[in-house]
Amino acid sequence: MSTTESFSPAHLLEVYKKARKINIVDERIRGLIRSGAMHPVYYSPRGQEVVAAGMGVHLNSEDYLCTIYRGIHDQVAKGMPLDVLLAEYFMKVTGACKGKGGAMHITHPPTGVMVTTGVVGSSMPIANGLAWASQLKGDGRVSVATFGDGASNIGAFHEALNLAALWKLPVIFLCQNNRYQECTAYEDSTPVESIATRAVAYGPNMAGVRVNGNDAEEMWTAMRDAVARARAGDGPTLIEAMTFRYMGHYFGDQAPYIPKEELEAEMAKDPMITIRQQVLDSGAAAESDLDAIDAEINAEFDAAVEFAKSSPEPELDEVTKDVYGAA
Amino acid sequence: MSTTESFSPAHLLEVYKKARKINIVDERIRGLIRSGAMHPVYYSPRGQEVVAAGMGVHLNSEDYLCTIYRGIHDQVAKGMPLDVLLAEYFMKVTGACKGKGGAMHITHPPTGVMVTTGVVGSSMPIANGLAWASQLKGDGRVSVATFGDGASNIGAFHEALNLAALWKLPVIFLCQNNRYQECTAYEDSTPVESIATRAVAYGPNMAGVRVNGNDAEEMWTAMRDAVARARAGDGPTLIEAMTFRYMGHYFGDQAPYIPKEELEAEMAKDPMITIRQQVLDSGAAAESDLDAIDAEINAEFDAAVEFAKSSPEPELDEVTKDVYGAA
Amino acid sequence: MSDQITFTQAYNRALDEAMAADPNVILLGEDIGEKEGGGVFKVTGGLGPKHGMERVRTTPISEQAIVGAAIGASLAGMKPVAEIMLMNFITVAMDQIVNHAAKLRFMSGGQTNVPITIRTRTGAGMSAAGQHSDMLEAWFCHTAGIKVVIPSTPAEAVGLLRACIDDPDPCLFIEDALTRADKGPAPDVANYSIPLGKANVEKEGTDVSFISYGRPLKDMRKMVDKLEADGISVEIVDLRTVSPLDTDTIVASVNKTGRAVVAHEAVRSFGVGAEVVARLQEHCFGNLKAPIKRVASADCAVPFARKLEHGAFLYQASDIEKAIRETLEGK
Amino acid sequence: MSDQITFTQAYNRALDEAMAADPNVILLGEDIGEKEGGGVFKVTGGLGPKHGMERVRTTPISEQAIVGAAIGASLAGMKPVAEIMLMNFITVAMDQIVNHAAKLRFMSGGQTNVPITIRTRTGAGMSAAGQHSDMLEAWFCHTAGIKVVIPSTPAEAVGLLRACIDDPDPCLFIEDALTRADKGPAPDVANYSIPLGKANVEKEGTDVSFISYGRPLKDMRKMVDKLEADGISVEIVDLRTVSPLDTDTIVASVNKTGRAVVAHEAVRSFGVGAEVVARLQEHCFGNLKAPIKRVASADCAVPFARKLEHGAFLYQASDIEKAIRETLEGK
Ligand SMILES: Cc1ncc(C[n+]2csc(CCOP(=O)(O)OP(=O)(O)O)c2C)c(N)n1
Ligand SMILES: Cc1ncc(C[n+]2csc(CCOP(=O)(O)OP(=O)(O)O)c2C)c(N)n1
Ligand SMILES: [Mg+2]
Ligand SMILES: [Mg+2]
Repeated sequence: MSTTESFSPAHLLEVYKKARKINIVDERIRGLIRSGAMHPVYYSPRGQEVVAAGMGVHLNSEDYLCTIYRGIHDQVAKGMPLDVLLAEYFMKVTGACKGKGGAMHITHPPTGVMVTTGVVGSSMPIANGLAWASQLKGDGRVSVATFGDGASNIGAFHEALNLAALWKLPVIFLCQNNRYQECTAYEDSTPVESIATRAVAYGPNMAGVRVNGNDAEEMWTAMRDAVARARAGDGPTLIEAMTFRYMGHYFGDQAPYIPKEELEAEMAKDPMITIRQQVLDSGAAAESDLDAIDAEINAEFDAAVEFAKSSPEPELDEVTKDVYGAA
Repeated sequence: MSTTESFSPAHLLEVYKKARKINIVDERIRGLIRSGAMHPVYYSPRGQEVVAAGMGVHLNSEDYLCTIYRGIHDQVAKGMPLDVLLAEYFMKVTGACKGKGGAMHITHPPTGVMVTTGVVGSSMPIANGLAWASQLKGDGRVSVATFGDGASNIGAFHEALNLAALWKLPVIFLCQNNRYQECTAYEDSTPVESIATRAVAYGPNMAGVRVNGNDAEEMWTAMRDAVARARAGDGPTLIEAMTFRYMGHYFGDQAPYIPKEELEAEMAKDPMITIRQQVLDSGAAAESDLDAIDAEINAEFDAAVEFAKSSPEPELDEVTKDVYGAA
Repeated sequence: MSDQITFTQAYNRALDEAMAADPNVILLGEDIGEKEGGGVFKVTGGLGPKHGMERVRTTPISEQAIVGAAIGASLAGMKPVAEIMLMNFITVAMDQIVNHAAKLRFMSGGQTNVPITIRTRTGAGMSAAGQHSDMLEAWFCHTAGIKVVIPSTPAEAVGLLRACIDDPDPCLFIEDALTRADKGPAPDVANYSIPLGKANVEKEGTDVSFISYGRPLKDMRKMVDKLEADGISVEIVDLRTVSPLDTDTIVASVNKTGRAVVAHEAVRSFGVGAEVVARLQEHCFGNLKAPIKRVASADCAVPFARKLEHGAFLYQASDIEKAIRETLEGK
Repeated sequence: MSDQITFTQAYNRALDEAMAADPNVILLGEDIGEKEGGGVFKVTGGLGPKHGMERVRTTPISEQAIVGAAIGASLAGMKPVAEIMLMNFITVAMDQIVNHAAKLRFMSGGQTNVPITIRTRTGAGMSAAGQHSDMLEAWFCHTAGIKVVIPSTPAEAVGLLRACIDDPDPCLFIEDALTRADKGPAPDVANYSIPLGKANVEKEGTDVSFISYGRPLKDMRKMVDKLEADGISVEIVDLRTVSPLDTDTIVASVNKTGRAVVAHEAVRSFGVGAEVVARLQEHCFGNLKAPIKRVASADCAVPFARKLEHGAFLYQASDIEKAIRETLEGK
């Protein structure tokens, strides 16, 4: 995709499709947890769908993704199939990680989901390494590290961005600023108004941009530019995508620490409602088309749940496997 | 000292006295090592005397210092007596640390030398804690963390500056940018032109300033402002003091990695020669006064060496002491 | 000891009493402030309003900065208690803990000391998988200068945490996440404290010494009567302070019983159990009637699937019983 | 094995041969590039010009970024060798090593693996004091998924480092700073490699098994003839790979000799020696004629003063001899 190509209704629909898939997958997973059908520790991406979708549409399966515990939106946006994803949530041996890694450590190399970390900040140094390999091989791949606003205060963020800028790596640091880090508000942990500002600390090689991540066109455009920049060998980009976390930190978190007014104001700007209307207004699709999209997603999800439920659990001796490989 | 007070010949002389003391101590320690009289791993501050002196004159013994392996200039500037300092270098039980910490870990609470670390970046998080204690007690003390240009690329730097800005701590981060980090040149590790720029990443609470650390007035003024800011509770300051490392990384390092032209150009700007001339020109002191200063310093050094040499070595059972205290 | 309290309440009580007793006791960590709800595990709730909001500080996600701030403040006379939310995240702060907190007293020749307490939490069994469940106490036991403390009852939690806070050296206090809501009798005295460095023979026995700390003790307490009924008299030794290890107490116990089973939740290889076994065979060699047995978890990352985590990774209570019975058969 | 090479030359040779054999082998670390002189210990000198400057990258002082970059590159098929200048600085990178490098194969259910080698250097005896001398291998031995390898001769250094680079899993390769200039015979074959996970019985003996790795083996080699002359036949077992530990070889040796002395430079408590002792007493209990002895350094930070470092902190060669003689007296 060329840098100059601009956002069209067709692009909007592409973003919508991914965002909607994330949205349905998340809603249904929470439904399964509520019903007691599965028991993962779950970090809902509700409210951040468009950020991940706007990222995903610019990447192909060869590109690399390093995401975090709150990562199912990124994984789905990257194209990961739902069957092995759900089977992992269901703790089955047919899961992407044989039930050994779990929801917080989803890995799926065929779609470029290389690492899902549960440690704040740790996706970034690893994404650098993937990008370094691409730079050496000249394979034109882009690596994306996603992380939250809170992760921008940990040492790994600084070391990773510094090295990426120094080596001009084809990597994108996508900060999903959802205003909270567990129970702590942004302003109670981060003394700078915008995380994108921090790009300045790494010199001209590091681009820094802040966008409304819940706006399809803004998010799509920022990623378009960052990907083009990376593929062209012009260096890394720090994208601060402003968004919000509707469901608290983990499943079950009532988020009493979020002021009622703030939550209501954010809820009123639900990106899924907005983008749906935008798609209809743009003429890219009609109600009936969107229903068809939902039907297709739900069908894949139904099949995935069926696959997961009917799959066997791992055998006990799995704890002795994959500790070391055969030398 | 009030923020408004401006640099006078008297101040220049104060800075000179400390710088000259550092200079003589360093020269003579290198002489002792060459002569085989002592065997510490030694990181000479030659070329950075004025930076430390310009810091020291603004601090009193209650203020806290956390410095690094290359720290003797900071320790002397902070007012540490030479006898216990040298006895430590001589591995004697009368040394500040009983010969157990050594040159890289000099500690002397009476003069506020709280920590000397051998780990790059680690002086900063600890200085925050000292400053936090002062903030809670309201004791008006200032904490200073000194470190090198290379340390600005490690995670601890980022975490420490972020917390200091968030909590508006009375701390000063004094980066002594001597252009090299062991054998690596600044531009080969740091993609940003000025480290002071990095203050921007921590918002308005963090002041950032770059000065010619080898210029007495510039260094004195930057520290004056940073100390005043800290004591007033207005927050931390990141000072990038530009200087140069004349003697390589450690004693014996021939520094082949430094281009000949660069080294010569820097040597031609020796801050000790410059400040001496400035003092004479300012009329603050005459040649004879400066000779008297030298004599006084040399006398203290002679006595310190005598004290150290005549002191006993630690007993072997010292390894069982100071591991834990008496609960 | 009358009314029952949970481990979480016990930690809160120790902090509350310590803060009341000494104005220099201050708390820092992620989400621990009142505005944030007193920590994700609610241990610090109410302490800010009661003792001063300034004394309970929520931090950014910066473990190096957290531990460094605790160290620095302690050098200035404060008694900081830092919370590292989960033990796997302590990996980010190892330099501050090992190179600095544990060594400053020694490296300064005793001029300074670092009276900090690092509270952290961990343990498998909650499907939290590979990066949220590790028991890493052995690393710190291998580090001179820091004390490692692990309670196994709410009362111990109160007394040992208080002792850590009052101690002049850095202490790593490890809380079990899985059993944090378990209840036990509360100490009926205020400012209850238990001396560090002393193991506790909580039940005398004649046939075999069961030496452990933390979670496995809870399993043993449940099975000890059954074993007695089968004629097996178990002496239960609760280490309480894992390091420095109370060699005298464990050696005296095993010299008496001639048999020992050592158990911990951490993975088996190169764990704390190995040191206990090594010291016992050094000091009790002639009195040993059977090999000392170790019960521990499997040498792998903590798996996600419940079946694997509970059925194959974690040590089993049945492993403990089996080990006890086998050692009596001289196996 | 004809001509003599130093340990430093051995490391350089293994890297050189590995880079020639596999274009995916790349190096990163502080000061390691040609412009910087090939590392402060000169191990990587000449490799950039010979194999491509792009393959030998000097990094900023950022251990987390260094290890993370190695991990990421390895996930994309490269074989990175990262240098952590001194082992105490590895404390900064523990999260990347322990939570990620060691666990990604397991957590991904075998979909990915992390074939990286982390070369680091340490050891007391150079007056480098408390933050530049620690032997921390026990931490990594307690971490499943990473291999810990320590050579004791230049030839081993060549063969073991090469094996680490070729291995499909993360390997921590620890170099002794003090003896880096010591010489020994060079392997006379190219691409010399020594299998990981196998201990080497380098000298057979009948009276006592001396089990060690790294520096203490050098002491034993000097005293073994003297002991033989005194009628003490020592079997020398060089672990080579400290973890995973080759239980079979050490158990076979001790079942034969009935006695063992385990030695390492790291501090004594909760060190590697404890695990060796624990496994031996589990498997050789009935055959042990005397308590297994441990020789190790003192439980404190490494002191600066030569007198303390060499005379009181470090294990003494004489401690090894004393332990050997005492165990024969059944002590
Ligand atoms: C190093 C580390 N410290 C603490 C934690 C515990 N923790 C998990 S998520 C989280 C908040 C992260 O907030 P943010 O980076 O904004 O991401 P978000 O959850 O909002 O997507 C914390 C503190 C962790 N996982 N890793
Ligand atoms: C965490 C860590 N990594 C590496 C080292 C090894 N090391 C010691 S000094 C040094 C260079 C530091 O350069 P700089 O920060 O500019 O300070 P300078 O020595 O120039 O004063 C390095 C890499 C260390 N001490 N700590
Ligand atoms: Mg967030
Ligand atoms: Mg420098």
